[in-house]
Amino acid sequence: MSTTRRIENALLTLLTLVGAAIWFFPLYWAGVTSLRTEDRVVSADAGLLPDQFNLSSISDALFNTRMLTWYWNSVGTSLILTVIVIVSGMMCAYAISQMRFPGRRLLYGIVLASFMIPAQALVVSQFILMFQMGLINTWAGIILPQLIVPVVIIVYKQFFDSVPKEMREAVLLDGGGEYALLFRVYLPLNWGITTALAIVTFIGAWNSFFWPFLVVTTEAKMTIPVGITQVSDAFGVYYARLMSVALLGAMPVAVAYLLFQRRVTEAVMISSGVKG
Amino acid sequence: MGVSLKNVKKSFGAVDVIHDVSIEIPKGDFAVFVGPSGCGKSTLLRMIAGLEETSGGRIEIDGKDVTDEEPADRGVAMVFQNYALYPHLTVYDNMAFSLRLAKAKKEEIREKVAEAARILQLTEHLAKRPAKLSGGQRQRVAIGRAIVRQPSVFLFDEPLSNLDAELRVQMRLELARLHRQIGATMIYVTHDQVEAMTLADDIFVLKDGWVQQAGSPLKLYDDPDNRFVGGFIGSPAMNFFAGEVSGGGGGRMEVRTEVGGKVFTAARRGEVSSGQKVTLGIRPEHLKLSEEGLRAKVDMVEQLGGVSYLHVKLEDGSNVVVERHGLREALEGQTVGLAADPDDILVFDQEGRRLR
Amino acid sequence: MGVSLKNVKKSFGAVDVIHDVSIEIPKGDFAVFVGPSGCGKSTLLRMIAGLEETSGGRIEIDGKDVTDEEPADRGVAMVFQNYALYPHLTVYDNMAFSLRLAKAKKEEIREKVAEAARILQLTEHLAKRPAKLSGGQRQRVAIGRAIVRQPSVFLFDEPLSNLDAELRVQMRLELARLHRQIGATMIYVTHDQVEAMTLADDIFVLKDGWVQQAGSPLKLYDDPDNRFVGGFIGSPAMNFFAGEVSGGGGGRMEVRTEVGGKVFTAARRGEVSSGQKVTLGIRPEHLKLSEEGLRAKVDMVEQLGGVSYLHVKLEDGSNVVVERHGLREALEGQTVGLAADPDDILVFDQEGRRLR
Amino acid sequence: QTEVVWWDFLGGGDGVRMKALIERFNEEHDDIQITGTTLEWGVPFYTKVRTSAAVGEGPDIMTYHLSRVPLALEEGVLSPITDEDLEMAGLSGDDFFDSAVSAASGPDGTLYAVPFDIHSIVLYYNKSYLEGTEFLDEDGNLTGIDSLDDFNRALQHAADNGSTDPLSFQTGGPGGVWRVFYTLLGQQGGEMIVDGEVLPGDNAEKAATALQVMRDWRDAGFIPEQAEYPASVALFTSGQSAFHMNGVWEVPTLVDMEANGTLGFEWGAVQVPVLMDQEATWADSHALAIPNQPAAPMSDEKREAVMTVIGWMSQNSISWASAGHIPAYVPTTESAEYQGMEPNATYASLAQSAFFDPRSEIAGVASPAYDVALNVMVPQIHGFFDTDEALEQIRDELGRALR
Amino acid sequence: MARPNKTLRRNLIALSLVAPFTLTFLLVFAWPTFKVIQLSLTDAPLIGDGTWVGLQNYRELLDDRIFWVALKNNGYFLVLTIVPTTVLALLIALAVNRLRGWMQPFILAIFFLPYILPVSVVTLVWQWMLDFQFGVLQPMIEAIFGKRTAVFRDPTWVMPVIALVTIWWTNGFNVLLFLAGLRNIPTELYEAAALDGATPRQRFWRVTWPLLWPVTALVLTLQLILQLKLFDQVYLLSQGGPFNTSQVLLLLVYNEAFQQNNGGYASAIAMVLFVIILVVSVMQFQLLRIGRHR
Ligand SMILES: Nc1ncnc2c1ncn2[C@@H]1O[C@H](COP(=O)(O)OP(=O)(O)OP(=O)(O)O)[C@@H](O)[C@H]1O
Ligand SMILES: Nc1ncnc2c1ncn2[C@@H]1O[C@H](COP(=O)(O)OP(=O)(O)OP(=O)(O)O)[C@@H](O)[C@H]1O
Ligand SMILES: [Mg+2]
Ligand SMILES: [Mg+2]
Repeated sequence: MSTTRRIENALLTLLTLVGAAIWFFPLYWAGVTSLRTEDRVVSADAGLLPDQFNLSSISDALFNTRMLTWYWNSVGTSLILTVIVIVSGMMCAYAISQMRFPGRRLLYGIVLASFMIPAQALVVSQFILMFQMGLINTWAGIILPQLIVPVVIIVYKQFFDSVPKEMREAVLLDGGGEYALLFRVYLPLNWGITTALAIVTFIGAWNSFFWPFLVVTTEAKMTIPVGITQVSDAFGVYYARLMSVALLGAMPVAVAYLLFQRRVTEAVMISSGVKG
Repeated sequence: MGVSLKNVKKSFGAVDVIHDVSIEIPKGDFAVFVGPSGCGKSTLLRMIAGLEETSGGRIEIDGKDVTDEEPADRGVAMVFQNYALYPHLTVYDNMAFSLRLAKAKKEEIREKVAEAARILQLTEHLAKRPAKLSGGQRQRVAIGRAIVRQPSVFLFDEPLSNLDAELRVQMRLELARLHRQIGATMIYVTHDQVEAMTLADDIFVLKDGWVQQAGSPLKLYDDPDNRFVGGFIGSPAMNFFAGEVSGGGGGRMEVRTEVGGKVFTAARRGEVSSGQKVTLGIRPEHLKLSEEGLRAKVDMVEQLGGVSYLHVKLEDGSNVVVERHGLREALEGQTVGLAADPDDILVFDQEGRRLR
Repeated sequence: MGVSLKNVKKSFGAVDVIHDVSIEIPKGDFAVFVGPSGCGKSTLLRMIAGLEETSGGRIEIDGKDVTDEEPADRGVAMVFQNYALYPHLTVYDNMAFSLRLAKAKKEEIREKVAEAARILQLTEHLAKRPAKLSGGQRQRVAIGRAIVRQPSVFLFDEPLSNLDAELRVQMRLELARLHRQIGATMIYVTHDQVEAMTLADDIFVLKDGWVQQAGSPLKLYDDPDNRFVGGFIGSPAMNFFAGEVSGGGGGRMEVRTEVGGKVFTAARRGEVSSGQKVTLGIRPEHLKLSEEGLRAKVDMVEQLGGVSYLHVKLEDGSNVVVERHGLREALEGQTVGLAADPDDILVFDQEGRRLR
Repeated sequence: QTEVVWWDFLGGGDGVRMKALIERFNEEHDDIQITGTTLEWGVPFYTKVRTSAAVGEGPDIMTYHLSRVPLALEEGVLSPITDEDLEMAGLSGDDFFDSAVSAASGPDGTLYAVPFDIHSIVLYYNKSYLEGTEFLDEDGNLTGIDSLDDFNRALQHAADNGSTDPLSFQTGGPGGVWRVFYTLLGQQGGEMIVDGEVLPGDNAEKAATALQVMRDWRDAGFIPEQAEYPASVALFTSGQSAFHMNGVWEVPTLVDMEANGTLGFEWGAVQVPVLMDQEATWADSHALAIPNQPAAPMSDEKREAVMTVIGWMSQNSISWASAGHIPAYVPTTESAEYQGMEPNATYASLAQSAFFDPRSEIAGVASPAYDVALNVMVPQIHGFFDTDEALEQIRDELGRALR
Repeated sequence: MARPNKTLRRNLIALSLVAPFTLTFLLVFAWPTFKVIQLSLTDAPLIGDGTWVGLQNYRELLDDRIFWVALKNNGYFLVLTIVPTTVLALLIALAVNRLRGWMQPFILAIFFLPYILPVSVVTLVWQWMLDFQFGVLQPMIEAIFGKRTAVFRDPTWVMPVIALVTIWWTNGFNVLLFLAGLRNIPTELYEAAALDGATPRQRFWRVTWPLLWPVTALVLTLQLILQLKLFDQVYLLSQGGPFNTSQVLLLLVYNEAFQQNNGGYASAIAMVLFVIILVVSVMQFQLLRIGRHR
């Protein structure tokens, strides 16, 4: 390699690093802020470097708000939602992919169509529906309208389609039925995609704001994303506390992401159909 | 008893894929279906397995009509081209799968799997996942999965075509040995005619959904019923020369080739009239180089060491292959003459039927 | 001049993949690198192409040192195993790609592509995208892309291994014809030794990053330098018998086999001492059945019609393959004797070196 | 034990006081427990209340601005409070300032909320900027601001002394702007709505004047640009502003900071001086109300508990006074303890000059008037609209909303 | 051959498999879709009954200045986000793709991290960074534009800044798609191009770019639909202000339904959004299908 190429390479890498630093700055700054005292935060001579390690804002955010309750709500609703979405999507995709029954094409058409229906445009009637079912301000009310995740079915179908048909025939010859096929072969065969879809669904559920924001009316039922905006102290100077709240709200998924980084990125790629 | 198909038919929509096939395969026989791609071999096999419904006719296995039975109830086991192993299960669990579904006892499962593993020399791999196995080992696991069910009929759909050449030869031998060992009826689909020749007790040559000829490998090789079978069986393929009957008598007939106008003398049993258009079939190993023979130019020589194939070109540019052994001279570009013994020349009529 | 490698070395990190390879390939030669998987064939080829940097040594093409040149400046073209066609371009544009980059004139591009397409019979497919082509056609496009650049060296990395058997045979012939037609230097990597035998002017047998032997195909077949080359070249593979020199003289030596204790007489040129451990190599076609020969039991006979392979087992269970022609008797289960002409027996010492 | 669900919008210093009150209540009562939720002040709070009450998921009791009662009546979100209810709470209508009671009642006299306090804005000042000037008397109290000119001089002086934003208030949000605007309007004797008409007659000019004053302040750099609420407070507490015009509810913040020693200056708070013609200060009341939830009617038992809470809160509103507010419960204001409370005493007189929002369904917190403050006045102050243009829009939009 | 029992059994099993999804779909998607259409033809409040007013709501929409402003703002936001985010994501993906070793996952994590944050965290952080008085970015704005700006209160700044925040938040997803696309390009193609004499620049424009085009199309259209559904960021950052310069359709739906209690009118606006997104989605579907069938 020639020296100019080497220098060019080094420059490009440097540029990338600078870009990444800029990209990371907001989170860095939130971190720095949350570790300062409130008066330090607004004082004119506070610099860009972390200069304090003050956990009071964080403990304040954690214990003087209902943060822990919101965590519980977020974890609960997201987990339940993920399990239902994955299991029902998998079953439906399996039937569409592997079985021949009347209405199969219509059903797949509906799935594809629902991919295009913006749930956000339905919030008014969904809210009324939840009211009529008495589910406002309940976990069920949070979960139910978010259960339609057609991409799960579409991706599962693609993967089931690509399982060689011999696999199915081998099981049929071995004496297995459809449920045995699905749960003993197709599911374990597609663990990778199952965890991928579960991760993506979970992140989506954890981060969803609009619907929970509408359907939850009390602090006790709020999820993290709703809670940290709805219950902010409008009166008073609490920047450090706000940033602590923000960081705490981001923490679980962010930590999970950093731990399972490769899985998460793969999951996103797979579920968007770019990588099979 | 074995397997018997009676007037079996299959159509996909408007397309007839299998036209009226009747076949008897005796118990314990190693039957091979060969034929060009798309001729319906797999379809026929899958109908026997119950994976495709029949459009007509009856299928009997060991004397029992199974035409409407579920695959699992027919007493057949199948080995697929791509193995279709359960990748998430160990070798042991792959083999035990069907027994577990049938709710067999733990003890029984263990015994049967151990026995199959012993036969197939898989004992030390039982705890591995298929992904950790070589191609040949995977193929053996697929066979093992069939063996544990103790089926009366084994079905193989091109089981070796995913293996590389060397392994294919080796597995071919193992399959032959296995058949000798367990003695079950086996039906084997392939389009590799070396496999067909070496494995079969009986070969069924299919074309476009019809059985062209059935019989032992050497019978098909030496005595094909028609031009298609003659050309299909044997590698390199039989050479064909178009010609016209120019005379004969005394169990002989003379045929003048269209290209080159040389007269070949062939053994004859049936009647042929002079002037009739026929095709001569001569295998590469039966073509001899002789001064007086049909003139042809050596285009290329493929030297494989022991055997050499001469690709020679006739006047009209058509290609003829001649097999030679121990050839060491450079013949490329030379003009040679082609000849053959009368008994080595097969004659086919214009429809491709063999004239005997 | 062609291509010459001088003490070329390559290591990936701490692993030496190519150890000191020096090779001369004359201009216009068809050179083939063969060897088992992982022996460094591709690496060597890619170093010639400039796709891998060398860790040591010099590479010259047509007398010019290209060791540090960019790939595009070496006058080489490469055909990849998976074709590496640009999927978004038509066949025409694929072939025109390099010319366009070189800012050739429209007219010139059209002519060159048309010529290449004619040679490769691709003319009617020029407007198609690669996805619409069959495997063989894609391979031809890949070759066409190389041809238009009129390189002085063509490099092929297992170009046929993605094709099915039939197509492979056909493409093999086409490649040989192409070489004759354009006469450029070609370097061809394969691990299929039939390809190597039939295509090569010179074969280079590699193992573990070393060149084992170089020479014409028949030279390697008839006169291997060592046991590895003897066993690697030829199919079915050479049979080996371990033994001990028991006597000799007058250009002969006698070797007593370990198994069966039978004495074989081999032609000898060099000196050997009595009692020395050696290995005899005899090709399947040179083994003859004779009453007095080494006793062995016919385990299985593979009947291919013209040729038959007898798999026979020696006392210790080891397998020996014998080739027979026109065999029609059933020999399975019989005990036979194996013998061979002295001139057909190769002798290797304990390190596998050929004793001549 | 009865659980009473309580919603409020009280953050900051007074939020702390309210939480303490609730805690004390819970300690003193074994049979009733309050579960409190604090939601975001303004539109989010009232939106949440409306929708959740409609679906029967609202609180049992909530804080409510009296200025918004007319709008609430139109929406039907408040449950009437009967005399029996008051009795349960141990209260009667006479215990409260009349003005507050009438603000909490419908046109027919039905009570819809129990007034809890009266609060207004005051002028906070930072003594360090005024030391040695005519604006501070010997005791260190603010003096000598009797006109807009005086005030502007004081602002200029502070600016010269390094105050970056001499007068801070929430210039980027509806609340702060509305309060200052309405105060300035009131000091000219102007009225927002007369006989169902928006700013009729010379009221329009007065409104224009009020708007122009704020615009001039902005142009002179006296008031911060687009300050959010917390920022407006922080500007003052961090010593960058000499003056701060905000509700009394920030008194505790300053008191606490001073006590902790984190406030770097001495401060004071006075009634907003007369800058125009007469005394007037925007004022509003917090009240306690019960949402009307047809989908989930309240049991008698629960209602009794709720009224108990209301009664207790009123009777203990002296603690609330420490949050800076003037309790609406007369007995509290008459107590000696309250009389001696600082700095409440310094602006106690404003009870007389309190200028409440017009009684109209387009006025009050999170009403169209507030929308206009945000969408018209804020841009006008910052120069995006001319004052005339802004006035036109105000009359236009509010007029439409009124119809 | 007819085997009624077998067929029936199979259909029942299939039914049991598709039932959970189908029933949920009918309940929370199909029925609300029907309801929202119906509602849009009434003057109902959010909760409670209304009377049938036919197309009255839609007629009012045509006269509603704010509706048109919102529609225009939705369009403006698309312009501000879609192409910039696509270009930026591609650049970042290219930069990340050429890193080796531990650097690659590390740098990728930094660019991807914002995507997994809840929107409210994102808005809190940016609100703080852009706070007029104390925001860490204000000195920079001052240095460049001469004065500090309350970006969420400024009609010219508000949409671009929301777009910026949105890009920061969602760009990681696009980076990932491009990265996957880049990794799907076989290295042999680059080697072939190198042998063909392509310079790095030519390699990008003649190999990478055309082969990445399907991914680019996917990113563009996914973004198009996603950004049409804009609500969260606007609601949390500017509430549609100042004076409606960041008002968008979904926010209008929310305001009308939940703040103004006009269920019917809100439904009419929702229907407009519904139709727009549907049309775009169908276009996308066709586009991607064509792309795939090439
Ligand atoms: N499910 C199906 N629907 C429609 N046509 C089919 C179906 N399965 C097979 N066919 C057609 O039936 C014919 C026979 O197919 P079959 O798979 O039996 O051929 P084959 O002899 O096994 O070929 P190959 O050697 O390529 O495996 C082919 O023309 C094929 O296209
Ligand atoms: N980029 C690389 N980094 C590290 N090791 C490599 C790399 N490329 C090849 N190798 C190693 O170098 C050795 C030779 O590889 P090479 O690809 O040349 O083998 P080959 O003879 O072409 O084999 P095959 O027949 O399987 O293609 C192998 O052991 C391989 O693992
Ligand atoms: Mg087949
Ligand atoms: Mg290789």
